[in-house]
Amino acid sequence: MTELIVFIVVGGLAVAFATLMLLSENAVHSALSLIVTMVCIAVLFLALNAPFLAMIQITVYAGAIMVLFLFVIMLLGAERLLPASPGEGKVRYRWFAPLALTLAMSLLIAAGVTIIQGQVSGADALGLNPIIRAVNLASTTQTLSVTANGVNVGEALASRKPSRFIEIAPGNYDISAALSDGSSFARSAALAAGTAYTVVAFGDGELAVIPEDLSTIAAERSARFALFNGTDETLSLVDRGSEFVADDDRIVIAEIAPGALSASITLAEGVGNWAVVLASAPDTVWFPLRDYEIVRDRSTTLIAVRERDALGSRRPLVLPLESEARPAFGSPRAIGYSLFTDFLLPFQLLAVLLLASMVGVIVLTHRETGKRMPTAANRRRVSRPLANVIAAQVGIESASARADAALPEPEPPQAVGK
Amino acid sequence: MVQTEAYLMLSMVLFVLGTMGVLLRRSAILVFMSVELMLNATNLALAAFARQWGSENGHMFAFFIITVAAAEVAVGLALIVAIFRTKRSINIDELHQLEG
Amino acid sequence: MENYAQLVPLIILIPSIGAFINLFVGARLPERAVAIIGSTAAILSFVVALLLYSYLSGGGAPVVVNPPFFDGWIRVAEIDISWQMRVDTLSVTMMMLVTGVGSLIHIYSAGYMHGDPRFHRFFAYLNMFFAFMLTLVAGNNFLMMFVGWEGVGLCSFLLIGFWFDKTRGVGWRNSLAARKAFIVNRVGDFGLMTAIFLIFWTFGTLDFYRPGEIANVEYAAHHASAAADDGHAAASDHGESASAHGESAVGAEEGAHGASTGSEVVYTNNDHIPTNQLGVFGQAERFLEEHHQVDFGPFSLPIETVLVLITLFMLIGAAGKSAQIPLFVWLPDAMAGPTPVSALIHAATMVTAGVYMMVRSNVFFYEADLTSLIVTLVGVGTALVGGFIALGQWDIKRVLAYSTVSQLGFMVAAVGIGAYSAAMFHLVTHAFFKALLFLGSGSVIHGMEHGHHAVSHGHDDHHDAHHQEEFDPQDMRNMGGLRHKMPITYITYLIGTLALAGIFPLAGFWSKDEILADSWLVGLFDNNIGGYIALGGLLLAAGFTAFYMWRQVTMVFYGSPRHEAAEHAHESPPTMTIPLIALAILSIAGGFINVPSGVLGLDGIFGAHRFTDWLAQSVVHAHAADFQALIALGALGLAVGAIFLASNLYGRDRAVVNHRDPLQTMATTAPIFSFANARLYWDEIYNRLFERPFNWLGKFLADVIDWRFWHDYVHDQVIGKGFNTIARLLANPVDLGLIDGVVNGIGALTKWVSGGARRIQTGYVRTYAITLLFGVVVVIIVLMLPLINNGG
Amino acid sequence: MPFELPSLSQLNLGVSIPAMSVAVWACILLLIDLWIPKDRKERTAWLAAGGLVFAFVVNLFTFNSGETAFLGMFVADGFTGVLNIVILITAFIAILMSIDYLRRTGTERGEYYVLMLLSISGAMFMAAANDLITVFVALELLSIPLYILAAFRTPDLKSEESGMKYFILGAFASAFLVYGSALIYGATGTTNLNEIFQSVDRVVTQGSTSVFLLLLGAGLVLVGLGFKVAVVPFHMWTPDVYEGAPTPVTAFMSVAAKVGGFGALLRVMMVGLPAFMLQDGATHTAWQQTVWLIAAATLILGNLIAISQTNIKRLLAYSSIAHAGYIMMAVAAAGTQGVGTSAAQAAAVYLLAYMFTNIGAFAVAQALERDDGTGTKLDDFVGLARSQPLLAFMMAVFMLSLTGIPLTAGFIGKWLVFQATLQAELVPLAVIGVLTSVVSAFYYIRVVVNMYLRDTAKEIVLPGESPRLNWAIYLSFAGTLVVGILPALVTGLSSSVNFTALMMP
Repeated sequence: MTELIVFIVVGGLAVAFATLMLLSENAVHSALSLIVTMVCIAVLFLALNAPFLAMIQITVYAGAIMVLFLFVIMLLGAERLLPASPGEGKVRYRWFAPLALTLAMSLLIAAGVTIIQGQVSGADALGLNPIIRAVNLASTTQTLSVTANGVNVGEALASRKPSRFIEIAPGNYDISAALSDGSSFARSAALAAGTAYTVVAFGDGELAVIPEDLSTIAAERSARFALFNGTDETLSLVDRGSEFVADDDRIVIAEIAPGALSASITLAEGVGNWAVVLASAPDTVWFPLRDYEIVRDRSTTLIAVRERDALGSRRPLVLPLESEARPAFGSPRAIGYSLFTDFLLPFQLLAVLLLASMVGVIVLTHRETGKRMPTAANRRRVSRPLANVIAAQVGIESASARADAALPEPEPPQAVGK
Repeated sequence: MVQTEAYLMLSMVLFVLGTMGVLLRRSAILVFMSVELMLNATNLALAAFARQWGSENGHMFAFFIITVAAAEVAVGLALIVAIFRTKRSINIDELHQLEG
Repeated sequence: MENYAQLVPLIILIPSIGAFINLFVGARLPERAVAIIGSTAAILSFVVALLLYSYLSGGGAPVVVNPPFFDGWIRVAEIDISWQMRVDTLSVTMMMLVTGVGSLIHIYSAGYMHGDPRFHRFFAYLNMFFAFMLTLVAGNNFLMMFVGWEGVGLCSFLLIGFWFDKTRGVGWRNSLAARKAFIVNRVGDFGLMTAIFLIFWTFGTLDFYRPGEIANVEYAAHHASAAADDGHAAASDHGESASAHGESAVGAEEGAHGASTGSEVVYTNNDHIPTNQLGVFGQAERFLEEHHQVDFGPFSLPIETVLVLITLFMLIGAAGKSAQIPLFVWLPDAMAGPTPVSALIHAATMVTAGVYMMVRSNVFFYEADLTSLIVTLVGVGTALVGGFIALGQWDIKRVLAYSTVSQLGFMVAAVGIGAYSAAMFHLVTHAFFKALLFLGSGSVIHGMEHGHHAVSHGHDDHHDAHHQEEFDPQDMRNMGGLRHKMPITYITYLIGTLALAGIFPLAGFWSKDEILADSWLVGLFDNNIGGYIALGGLLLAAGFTAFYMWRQVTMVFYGSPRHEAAEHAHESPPTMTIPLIALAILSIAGGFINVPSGVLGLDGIFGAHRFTDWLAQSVVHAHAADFQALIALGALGLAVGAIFLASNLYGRDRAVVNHRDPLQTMATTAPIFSFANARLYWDEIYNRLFERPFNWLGKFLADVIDWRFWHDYVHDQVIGKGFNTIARLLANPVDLGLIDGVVNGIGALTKWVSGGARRIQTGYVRTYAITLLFGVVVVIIVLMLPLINNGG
Repeated sequence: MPFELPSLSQLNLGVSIPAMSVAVWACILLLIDLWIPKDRKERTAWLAAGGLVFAFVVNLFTFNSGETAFLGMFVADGFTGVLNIVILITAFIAILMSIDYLRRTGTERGEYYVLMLLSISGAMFMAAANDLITVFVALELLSIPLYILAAFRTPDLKSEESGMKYFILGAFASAFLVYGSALIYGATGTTNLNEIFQSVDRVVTQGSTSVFLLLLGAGLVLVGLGFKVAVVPFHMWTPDVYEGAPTPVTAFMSVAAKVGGFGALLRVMMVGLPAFMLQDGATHTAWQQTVWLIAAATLILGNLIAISQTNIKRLLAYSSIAHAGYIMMAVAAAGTQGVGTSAAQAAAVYLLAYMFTNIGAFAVAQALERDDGTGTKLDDFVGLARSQPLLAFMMAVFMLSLTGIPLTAGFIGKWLVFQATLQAELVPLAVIGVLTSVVSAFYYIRVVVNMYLRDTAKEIVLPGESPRLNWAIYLSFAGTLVVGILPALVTGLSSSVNFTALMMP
């Protein structure tokens, strides 16, 4: 309801000031009206969950660009289009304005009908493709290669180093992994749209496909955690307090069965003194996580496995797999991420384009001295003839014959190419 | 939530107002401002679509349009200044040496 | 039977080199060197043509030659068009004709163009013409033919306007004539191009015949059995060369039908080749057997209908190039070019390209009955109209030009009735005597100009200026009595005239007679109405021919000189007279190459139907007509009668009276004559018919008007405008006097529209912006229309 | 997706070097130019040309790799490769033309070449862009330097007017382009052409109402790109801008803008919207009819108005409109299922042929143009054959090539385009094409008539020694003839034209 009121009021203002811009005789008034329209649009951006756009709309558009306009208007003294010499500069077509209005109206009607017919608001949000990565917890000495339906997910992965996420189409996959010594793992998994997956190879030929929640973290200054249990015992995550003693144990994630993934929890940023313990022996530290830094807007999956070391013996390991949670929709951070990934090319082109326009401004306005000066014929439509200005300064009657005589007689416009 | 169509209609109205400005105003500066209005209207449509689809490409597009508009305005105003120096007028109807 | 066939690329290369040398360094060479380079190039190509002839006449098989460097000319996706040349009897006939007559004309030009400031360029253009004309006839596909077709059009354009710098507006008229020719030819080209597209669509190729394919299966089978009969004799006679031929030409050759060597498999038909590997003609025959349907996407047509369409569009092309109704208007104007050009391009070679194309496509035409009838009508109509107009012309070259139009009508009519070899035969003989006549007229004009020159020098400054203004060296009314001044020209011209008139036993008699006999037989045995129409119309046209030619001879050579220039005329130099003599000999003897059987025992000396048999190798439907004594005698009698009539009318200087024709002074014939003299008002009709259609009713027969009216109506429908719009729009350019003939009429109309459209370009940005917005609205509406229709 | 800076191997920059190097070299050249003295600006020109040669050579190596760069934003397929060749040759010849011209007219500045390089990098990116946003930004990168170059002869009012008109209309048209792109985005939810293709498929098979937005969007994109390539009714700027702009700029933009525009148009239509039918299973796309109409209107109007022109630059402007119509025929043909690739090949060959011929014709016009901009009337060609036989001969060949006479480049292009149109079952359009090319003979042949067949005692004196301009003419002349006589070279090249992401069923 609030949005509707905002929409009606602000939208109405935008249209009203746009019309004012269209009708105003004075260019400065037009520019100011346009600024109001732009600010209105910025407000609408906010209503549309586009804070970043609202921000640059105000700064770049309403600010920088419009200042440039105003500056040029004032520089040229072009607030009003002065009536040029009789006959010049007026389109003599009486049909012009009516035709323009008719065409504009037909455009509005045709496009309006189309938009209403189009009914885009019935459409669903697009499902993003699933993304997938792999990590090798099976062996500290061997490297791991993982494929999903033949698509290479990670190749020659060293121990504990997760691969990059890759994008993949949703669907059922046969995921297989192979260690460099030849032993192989396999399982099948259904990958759903919009989810991130981590393939973990651990134990003796075990392969887990763990879904990770990377959606935007609603709470501020918080991080998200989940625990995956890759051992054959039930595990819990406990907070052992600043002293790291068992006394003030506080269970954070309780009793995760072997092979299960806990529900995710949200924690405020700060430092955690945690330990993973066996549910059967909560006072014994199975794996310590001391001074663990909780970074906001991160989504972390703790993976608990028994890792085989170089000697072949198994020892406990909890590997935190940290990923950036998806930034809030339309936030500057989200835009920034896009700019440096998918839209790198247009971004670079934009830089080159701005350079081109700078060169252009220099070329067009910089005149080398000694070049041709404006001819007498071209000087005749100075908005306020210099002679008048001087005359006013020195106190001579500005419309006097002498002041006019100082200016050359305007020549009739040359008809060229008739 | 206000429907996307409503935003689109608003953007279309602004776009057409901009079009009319290009057609009806004789001052080159106002013609440029009208073009800016058209681009703004486009941005509004893009933001509405972006919310509809939950995809940020629309925001990206709008960002690029705003920046490109800045570049365009710089060149356009430079052209106006150059012509004003030669011709002492920014009335685009006075530019018709080339015809036929 | 050496394997000379591989030499065929040279026949294009040599004149190209000649053209390049003359074009780029000719300006710095003396005239004599330029003439020698140009003529040598021409003669060398003639030699190549002779070698090709010797190859074929020695029993060589038709060959498809891939010239080096040009392999796979256009090759995109499914399109594969090679730059291939075809050596077969039809193409070699044309090559010999073009290079032979062309060489003589080159030699002649050396004398005729003597002293012209652009002498070198003239020879460069002539050689360029050679190269394109030979491309046209030597190509093995329609696209190469089209390349040559366009190229000769271009050369023709350049040569018609060659004297653009003549004073007193003549030069400008020459350029206009050139432009008219170019643009009318483009209209024809449109037809040809459409035909080519259709062919490509239907058959997926443009090749005439593929390597290994036999053009005329019956002929091949016949010769194979004949060769088997005296096989060993032939093999021992030509033992060495035959084996050489067998080794070097395998693969590039069509199935050999002569003595075979070694293990080579001899095919006597094409049954072993899959349909899509055949050339267009082979495929067409297969398709006809299968009653194939050609798929055009939304609809499909039976192959017979498609062939009719293809041939109709070909006819448009041929009508443009070979000056048939209604596109013949450019040819008489084209006589503005130098006379050797008129002889070579506009009489002997280029204008026959249309006939060549139709004969080459005889398989198509043979199967398209409807088109054949239309072709016959067009040909007969053109023969009659051309002949009729020629009756009333004063300009010596204009008479010949309309005569050419008329004779081309004969050839086209022959194609229409299916007498393909007769058409080629007439094409060959006509080239001889029409080139002769044009060159003769050039010699006369040359003589008159020199005579005039002598006169003005003799009388110096008395009435010099007066002469400069009035004198026209091409006007027959200024001539007379030249037979004593220019004896060689006179005798050769007389021979040419008699040959053209069809007097026994000169060349024209035989070729014309074969067409007439064929049309009679077609009418009689095939119950084809076209045959009777052709017979009647062509007989009348033959009468016209004899009449106007004798009128011309009488006015030019007999009687007494009617102008000082004619008194002082003298014979032309030997470079000009020698080609005349050579062509005169050809005009006498040319007919004997195809003597029918059983005529005065001549076939015993020359062999019966030699030319037809020779062509049969490449022209599937070539056939020889038996001699029809009745028709031959009738035609001969008609010709002799017309000559007598003409000599009675024009003899003893009766043409002189006040520069008026005796026919003009007689009340009964005056309207007819003025009708002919005004060239049937053909050019004017395009303009004025719409202005005051009823003024014409009183003057001319109603059916003629009616016919023309419909003709023009249809014509303008083709252009895509409604009758009324055209009438209104044409009125304006006509008043401005901008146009001459329908071509320029369309030009002015287009200009008028164009000028109107130009006014939209006001120079005001905002009007441009509004146009853009208009476009936006139109685009949106057009895009939305189907949806609106769907949604109801 | 979590944020990770893409690795270099993911970006796969190698295949984008031809276009990228031109843009980067332009930026470097801008700095180098500061140290080049004012009267030695020819060095800047040669440096710029050197950059082009480098890009050309690299392009030959990366040609038709079929790979993508910038995470799918940039496609280096055969289509990109062939268009890059056309664009780079254009720019090279245009630079040759410019050196003498700028010196003659006293507008010699290093920025000129920088702007030209920037503009062609825009054209190259446009042909390779695989995303509507990139198309838009690259289009602006192509256009903005062109606006400036058109006004480069400042303070000459004609040149400034030409730049101003181009700018106003160009900005107006690109507003329509972005609105159209926005609507396509709105209908499909993405700006990536491949994803648009998939989404369109969904829209069409489900019979969704989004088809309305998609149609409107496609129409407006057509308007914006149609303006760039100057098709009727978005052509009005062309003659004025061509006449007013400095001649080498005119020559350059008459080709570069068209190549970029048609490159983007073909890619958007062929990669994004090839399966955009109104009914599932139809064989003709929804946009075909509109393109058809635009092509027909362009052919008719362009050729008709050209007849009444008296200025060679305006005549060539209208002729370039007409030629845009022929290429538009190929675009229309691409709207029929299964014809897409051969239509794109025809368009590429046509662009190549048109490039040599048109730029050559402009170069000859420039050779005759005097320093004050006069000397471009058709009457100024009278008697050229006598005074300048070689120049006149080459001009005649250019004119014949523009008419489409065999053995010249123009014929090959026309032939392929007509062929594709027929293949696409657009017979009326092909007929209009053939008829209008007959009409075009009127005005092209008038130039030849003026040069060869009209007499004048006047001796034509060229306004200055211009060896580099001559080289430009020779180069285009050679190109015209080579393409015309040995089309196998070009058709072989064009047979590698394909769209990597082409998903036509």
